[in-house]
This record gives sequence, C-alpha cells and structure tokens, in this order.
Amino acid sequence: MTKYFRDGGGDAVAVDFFPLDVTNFGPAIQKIQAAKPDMVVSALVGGAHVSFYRQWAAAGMKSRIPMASTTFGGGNESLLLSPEEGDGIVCAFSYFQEVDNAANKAFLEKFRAKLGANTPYLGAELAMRSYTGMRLWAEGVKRAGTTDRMKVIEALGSGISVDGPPGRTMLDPKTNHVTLDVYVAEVKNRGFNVLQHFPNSPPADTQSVCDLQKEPNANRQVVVDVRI
Amino acid sequence: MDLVLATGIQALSGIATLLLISLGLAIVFGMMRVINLAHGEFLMLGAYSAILAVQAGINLWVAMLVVAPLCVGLFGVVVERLVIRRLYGRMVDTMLATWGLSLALIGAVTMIFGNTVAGFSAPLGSVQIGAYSTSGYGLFLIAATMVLLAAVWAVLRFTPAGLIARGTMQNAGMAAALGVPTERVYALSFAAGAAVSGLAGALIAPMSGVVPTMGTAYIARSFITVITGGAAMLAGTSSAAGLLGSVNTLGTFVTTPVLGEVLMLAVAILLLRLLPQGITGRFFRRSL
Amino acid sequence: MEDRRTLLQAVLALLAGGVAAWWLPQVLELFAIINATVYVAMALLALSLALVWGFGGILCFGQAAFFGLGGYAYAVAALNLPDTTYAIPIALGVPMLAAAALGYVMFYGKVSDVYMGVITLTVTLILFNFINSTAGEEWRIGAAPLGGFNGIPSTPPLNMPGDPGTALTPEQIFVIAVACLAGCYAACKLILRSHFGRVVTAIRENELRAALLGYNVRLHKLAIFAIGGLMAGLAGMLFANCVFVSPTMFSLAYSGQVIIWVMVGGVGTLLGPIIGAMLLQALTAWAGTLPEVNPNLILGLVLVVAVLAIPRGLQPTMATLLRRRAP
Amino acid sequence: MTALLATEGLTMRFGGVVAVDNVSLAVSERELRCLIGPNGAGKSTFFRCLTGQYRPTAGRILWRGRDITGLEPHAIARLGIGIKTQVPSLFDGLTAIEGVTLAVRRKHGEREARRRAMAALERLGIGALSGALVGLLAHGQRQLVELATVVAPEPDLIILDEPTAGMSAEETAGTAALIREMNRDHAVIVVEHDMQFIRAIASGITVFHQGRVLVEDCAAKVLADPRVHDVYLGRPPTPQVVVPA
Repeated sequence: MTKYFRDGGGDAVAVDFFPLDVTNFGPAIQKIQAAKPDMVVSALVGGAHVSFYRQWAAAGMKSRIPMASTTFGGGNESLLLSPEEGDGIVCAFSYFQEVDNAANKAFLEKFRAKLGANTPYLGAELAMRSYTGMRLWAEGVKRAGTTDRMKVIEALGSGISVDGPPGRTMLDPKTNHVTLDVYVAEVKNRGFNVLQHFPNSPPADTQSVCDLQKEPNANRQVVVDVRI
Repeated sequence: MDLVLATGIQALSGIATLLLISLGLAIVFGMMRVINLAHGEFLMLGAYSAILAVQAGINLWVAMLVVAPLCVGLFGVVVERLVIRRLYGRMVDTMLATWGLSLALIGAVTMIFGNTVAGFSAPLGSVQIGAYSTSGYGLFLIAATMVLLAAVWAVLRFTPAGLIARGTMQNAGMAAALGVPTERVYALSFAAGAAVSGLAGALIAPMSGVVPTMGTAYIARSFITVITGGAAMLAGTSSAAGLLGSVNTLGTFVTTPVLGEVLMLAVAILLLRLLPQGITGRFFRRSL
Repeated sequence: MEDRRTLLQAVLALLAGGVAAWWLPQVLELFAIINATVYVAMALLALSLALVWGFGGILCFGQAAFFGLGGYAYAVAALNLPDTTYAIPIALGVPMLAAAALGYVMFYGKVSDVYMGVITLTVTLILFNFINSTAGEEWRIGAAPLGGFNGIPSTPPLNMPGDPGTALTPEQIFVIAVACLAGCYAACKLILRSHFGRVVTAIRENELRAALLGYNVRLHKLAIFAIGGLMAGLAGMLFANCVFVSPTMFSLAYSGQVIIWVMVGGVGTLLGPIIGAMLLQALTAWAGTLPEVNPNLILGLVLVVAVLAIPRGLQPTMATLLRRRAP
Repeated sequence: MTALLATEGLTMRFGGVVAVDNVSLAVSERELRCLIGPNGAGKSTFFRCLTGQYRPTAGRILWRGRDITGLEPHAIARLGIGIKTQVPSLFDGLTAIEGVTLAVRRKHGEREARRRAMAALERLGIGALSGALVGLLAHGQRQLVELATVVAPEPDLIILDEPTAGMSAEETAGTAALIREMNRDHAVIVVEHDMQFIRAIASGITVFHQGRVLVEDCAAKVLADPRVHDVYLGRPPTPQVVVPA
C-alpha cells in the first residue's frame, strides 16, 4: 500500500500489522492520534478485528480522521457495526448491491423473487464474484463444446468475457486474472452509497510480472515488486 | 505528560479487559478445579443475550448488567446438571467435554443467528485527555471490573454463602458431613462462574466484534491468565492479569502488535516454567 | 498367545493397507484420491497421539504443533533443495527434535499432568500466532517465503527419488501415504511389544513403581514423545503433499479434532483412533453438506457424548462387547 | 568392614518442621534391621530419603562407602536396592507375570527374565496368579505380588515400608517368616510399628522418636527397654535408667 500511496503523491506515516485474534486496539488508536495522519487505511479482517472500528468510533475519532479500507465490507462488517460506527468508511470492490445498472436491477428482482423473505444482503463483491466465476467457466465449456478439463482450460485461455450485474468481466490470458469494473463507495446506514465507477480495470500489478502467453507452464510463485 | 496519562489508561483498560474475561474462568477453575474450555463461548453467549435484549427494546444497561448474567447463569446450571456433575475429579474428561460443548455452542449459534448479528455501539461517547481522546466506555469498563472484583471478594470473604462455597471446595466430604448440600453448592458455584462470564461478555460486546467464533480469541488469553495466576483465585488472576495485561499493552505500544502478543505469551511460558503452581503458588499464598 | 495376536494384527494392517493402496486409485477419481490422502494423513496424526497418550500416558494438547512443523519443514526444505527426496529427513527431524525439546522442558521440569496439557496448548498457540505473522518479505528461509496467513502454496510435491524432474502423481502420493500409515501402525505394534514399549506402558500404569525398578522414567517418556512427534511430522509432510502448508495446521481446530478422534476411537488402542479418525472426518464432511446443520454442532455433541458415555472409547467397548458375547 | 548402607547426620526439614533430625545408622551385608517407632516419628520420611523420593536437607547417605545422597530413585534402584513403598505401588493394568518380568528384564533377556519371574512368584506361593490382572487381585495377594516384584531381580538390599499394613494376624506372621527367609540372600530394612510383627522378626532394631534415634539394639533389649514403652504409650521417655543385664 505504501508504494501506491507514494505513486499517488502521498506517503505512509506508519504501518502496523495485527495478529488475527487481537481485540484490544487502545494502544493502536493512541499511536494513530500521536502520528496525526490525514487519513487511515485499514486492511483488517476477521471477527476480532471488527473491534477496531468499534473502539475507533467510541474514542470519538470517526469525526476527526477519515478512513478508507481495502477489506471492510467483504465480511459483512457493515452489518455488524451500527450506522454511527460504520458510516463514511470508503471502500473499493468489483461489486456492490447498490450498483446502479439495468443488469443488476434485473438480477436483484429475479433473486428476490426466488428467495422471497430470506433474501440475504449481497453487500460487497464476494457472493457476486463466485457467481461470475461460475458463469466464466460455463462460457469456457460452451466455447470448448465439452466439459473435459484440458479443453475447457484451452478455451478459457482464448479470451472469454461475461456481461452481468457488476458489468463486463474479461479473463486476461496473460495472467489468468480478470479485467473488471471497480466501484468506490462509502458505507451508509449499514449499506453502501456508490461514489465512483472505473470500468475495465486490468490486473495491472500481476501483469507487470507475469505473462503466461510467453511461458505457458511457468509454475513458480510470482511476487509483485512493491519495494519502495 | 498527557501521553503518559493516556498510555496509563490504555494499560489499565488492557488489564481490566483481561481480568474481566478471566474472572468467570477463575471462579470455576480456582474453586472447583473444573477447566471450562467453553468459557469463551459463555462470553459469547453473554454478548449475544445482551444484544438480543437491546434489540427487544430493553434498556442497554439493564440488558448488559442484568439480562446477560441471568441468562448465562441459568445456562450454566443446565450445563452443570447435564455434563459437569458427572465428571468431577476427572480433570481431563472435563476438559474434553467442555471442548465439545464449545464446538457445539459455536455451531448452534451460527445456525440460529448466522454469522453476523447487528451489535450496538458503545455508549458514553468519548473523553478528552490532553491531546488524546479515549472512549468513555473504556473508563467505565475499568471501574466496572474493579467493582465486580470487589463484589466477588466481598461475597467470598464476608457472606455465609461464600464461606460455605469455599469450605465445600476445599473439602467436600467434610462439608457434607457438616450438613452442607454439596451437590447444590457445586451447581450454584458453576452457575456463579457462568453468570460472571456472561456479564463479562456483555460488557465487552460494545467494544468488540460479536460473532459466533469470538470466544476463540478470548479463551487462550483467559486460560493463560488463570493458570499463570495459580491457585488463589482472586489474587492470582488479578496479579497475572496485571502483569500480562501491561506487558501486552505496553509491548504493543512500544513495538508492534505482533511482538506485544508474542511477548505476553513468552512471559506466560516463563512464569509457568519458574512457578509451575502459578504466581500464587509462591506469593500471597494464603489470600483468596 | 498374546504375541501371536499382535503379529496377526500387524500383518492384517499391512494387508488392508496393500489392498486399499492398490484398489482405490483405480476406482476413485482425482478429487476423491486427494481427499483420501488427507484422511490417511489425519489417521496417521491420530495414531501418533494414540501412541503418546494411549500408551505413554502423556495427554498432549498440541500434537498439531509437530504436524505443522513437519509440513513446514518439508515445504521449506523442498523449495530449497533440488531433489525433494532430501527434504524427507528434514521434515521428520525437525518435529522430532521439537518434540524432544518440549518433552525435556515438561518431563524434566516436574510439571503436573494438568499443566502439561496447558503448556502443550500454549506452545501450539504461540506457533500459530508466530507463523500467522510471517507474511512480510523478510520472513523467508532461503528460497522459501513463509507466507504468513496464506501459507506456502507453491510447495513442490515429492518426486521420484533421484529424478527431480518427474513429480509424483496424486495416486502415487496416496499409495505412499497408505504405506506410511500401515508401516507406522506395524512399527507401533513392534515398539509396544519390545522391552522399551513394555517399560513405557508400565510407566503409564505406575510411574513410581517403574522408577523404583530402576527405569529412567523421564527418558522413556521423552523418547516416546519424540517418536510421536516424528509420526505427527510425517503426517504433516503427507498433508503438505496433498493440500498445502498453512498456519491452520497449528490451529486449535486440528489439535482438538485429533483428541476427539483418539477419544472416540479408543484411548489405549492403536486401531481404534485410526478408524475413529476416518469415521469422524467422513462424518464432518457429510455434516458440511447438510444445508441447515453446522458441522461444529455435530462434532461437539459427538465429543460430549463420547466423554460421558464411553470413557475408554469406541474400539475397546466394541471389543469388550464381542468378547462378552463369544463363549 | 564398610557398611552396605549408612547414613551420616541425615536431616530432613519441611519449612519449620524437622521430620528427620541428624540420624546416623549403618546396616551391613545380609543384616535384617527393623526401624520402629510411633506414628509421626519420622520413619517414613527417613525411608523416602533412602529411596531418593526426598532430597535430604543435610547429611549423607553412603552405599558401600560411596556417597549416593540426592540420587534419583531410578539411580538408587539400579545400585541393587529393591524398594516396596507404604502404599502398594503396582502395575494394575498388567498381569502378575508381566510386572515381575519387567522388574528382572533390566538385567536379563526376555526368556531368562520370565523364568526368574515365575520362580519368584512360586517362591511366594502365588505361582497360580501369574496370568491374573494385578488390578483385580485382593489386597493380601497384591502385597505378595509386590514383594515378588521387589525380590525377583535379586537386589543386595530390600527396604520395605510397613509391609504388613492392613494384614490379618496370621498373614502378618506369614510375612514375617517370608522376610526372614528373604534375609538369607538379601539384607533387609523394614519400617514397621506393628508390635506383633517386630516380635516375630526379632532382628536388630532402631527406635525412632520425634525424628531422632532413641534406642538401637537387638530385639530382646529394645523390647524390654522402658523408654520404648513410654514412647509407644505417648509418655515422654523416663530419664536413662540402666537395667542390669
């Protein structure tokens, strides 16, 4: 993240890592206050880490320092917290239930019709990504004409794309990752208010270090160079 | 200057939280030699009952201070009747049975309430200390823990019920010979331990993520605190919580959270190696 | 008479292993083979605890620590060495030495049983916490990044000894896993029939009497604990070859489950925990498919009932039932 | 001739309480010695110092002149000392023959150990119980199995802590005869306070009182000594009165 702050002209005042079962964030909140940053970016994940957002709001810091997060919302945190604790946190995902396009509206209607009372809140990305993943596979099978493993893999490699609620999702042959639409939203009353839309965003960082078309059976673990 | 004061308060709230979540386990383990590995889930049940009470419209403070301990206390009686009563004296089997209970509770709560339940935010707003602002609820937590500790101490020390309970624990045979209904004392002691855990769960609910698996984050900490504390229940747990709580909080503040955690666990192992019977195995031996 | 019965059981085990290793790869497709290998690795982990707890009388809450160490030692060694066959001795040595070190601290530290449970639990927690926080770049050993929470997905599987090019196929790894399980079972039988094994069992029966007969109790306990560590490490290595190495190997879940398997299978027997491990894993997997029921609930209730109803576990109860019915 | 086992100024203190106070005694090869005294006289604590279960606070223990103070119980047993504790300590989960074989197995092969174990059981008249699970045996039988376990490896010295505890009159007499018979091949130290047993054994006796040695002499003199009577009846010992032989 520090690299992207630097690229964006900013800088990281301090970076801290938390074991997964830490629940007391008092000292961390105090360190943040001492550092007086312009904003806080959190990549916290898991049930115990929700305590950070709670203690952050309880210490009255929500009104003082704005917060963004790369992970908030993925684990339904927006449902866990009360509006006073969650509202205003900015996050970016490839889908929000509140995304405003025709495909999404049609999908949601059919979805509610099918599940009726216990229709779950889709929130951010996770559910939709699995749905889109299955459809990409289906597209590969259609093109390959068979469900045989190797043939489908070949078909997937020849550039497959699917249109759906999150917009257009294209399988990138160089990295086997996907190019898709990204939305920036802020938490609002346990839901999301979509602010910006970035269509067709490629997996730039992976593409910079990996090209499967040049070396098809590379099997080493590739590390994106984020050294500052 | 305000930095020192604010850090002091952080350390105090770290110690208070550790003491709060360990007290219920200390009562059950300290007095009854029963190792309750479902203690984390008792905390979780306390948090859930408080949240559900608030959702049902009951006042926040009543929900936390009355409803939660009551529900979890009653649940404690049921658990003691069905499971624990058959396993007295069999320490290992109690550990395994309560481990099973812990898994079952996580499963049951996940089935009934799903993975997320809407929590309520911490009351009492924020308080300004010099340049630092901290949560008013954090200060309340410290006070509540001190009051709870004093209350448990007073009950054990001054009331006849406390005396009977302590007597039964030290020598059930003799107590029975003196006409004490030991079965009922065991049930009530376990229920008291459960009630305190329920209260602790409810009190930490506004400051933590309430999910079915929240217990697993607390069980290790409270277990280590009680074991390092040693036999004497209140003195042991308080001294251990004081030591481990401050090491963890200050460690996290000075270095990184990871080192704060590792430091705490390292101190615990060191203590267990030097004082296998815990702090009160050697110091303040005769205290409660 | 007793000796013939143990030899018969050892031969039967090797036979059952042989049949499973030959027949199953033909029948099951890939996903089931990998799953079966996981079951076999877990059964081996249960066997290691059955030996240490059932016969050594040492209740180790942290058997998963050696399981994880075996897996990680294999992964790191395999990534750094040209031929993964050399990684095997490292994958077994590291957990064995760790078990010996932990054993020394516990047995020579005059620690009572309850605190032994606590210390083994705490050590596993520390390892879990530590491994979980090795995500950064600086946490790497040679060419192997420890990878923190994500584990080490790029662990190369075992390859034909001496021929690093051709990696073993999942079917071959399954055969090796079954061979390891059957081999370890037979080894346990032989160990327990040997003088050393009899002394270890005697120590479980009465530590003081064994000492007063001149046997160094602590050394024997340390040795059996280290052997248990080695077997758990072997299970970890097999696991690394069919799934991949991650901090969850050190988690309370694995430590707890392995105790449940041995408890339900039968403390004090070898075959019981192996059957228990396989059965309960199948039960957990089946419970996972049920829409409303949560597997934790079933597993938890099974343990509570097991502790209350059959303190000595499934297999001996069945054995006593059979013996009572036979004339 | 150096003593088989000797203690010099042996002292064992628990906080303020001095359980064994500066006790020096010596037992020679093949000797049969009784350590007697009322309950709480320090006999069992002295016994536990000898077996290494307690590490003495002061003083030395010598085995054939070599200082073995503070050795671990298993190291002491390896010197050739058979130990029977006050509370019967047996392998309940094993059969009688398995337990006794294990005792001998440390010095002999499997077959030889089994043969000697069987011989020891027969010598104590419980050959028939060899296949029985020790945990299911009656109290008297368990004591005999424990004696067999101690005798089987043929130690140079056997020390027994209250072997007749919980035994009937004729069982006590039987055990006394047994111990006399054992004494033919091994030195024996018996810690006892059962008067009937002591008269039957009639060996050298050391009387303990409040952690110290009160009297040490042959059975006849000790049993006639008024101070021993006083100590047993709880009266403070009358001052030293020399009774003409």
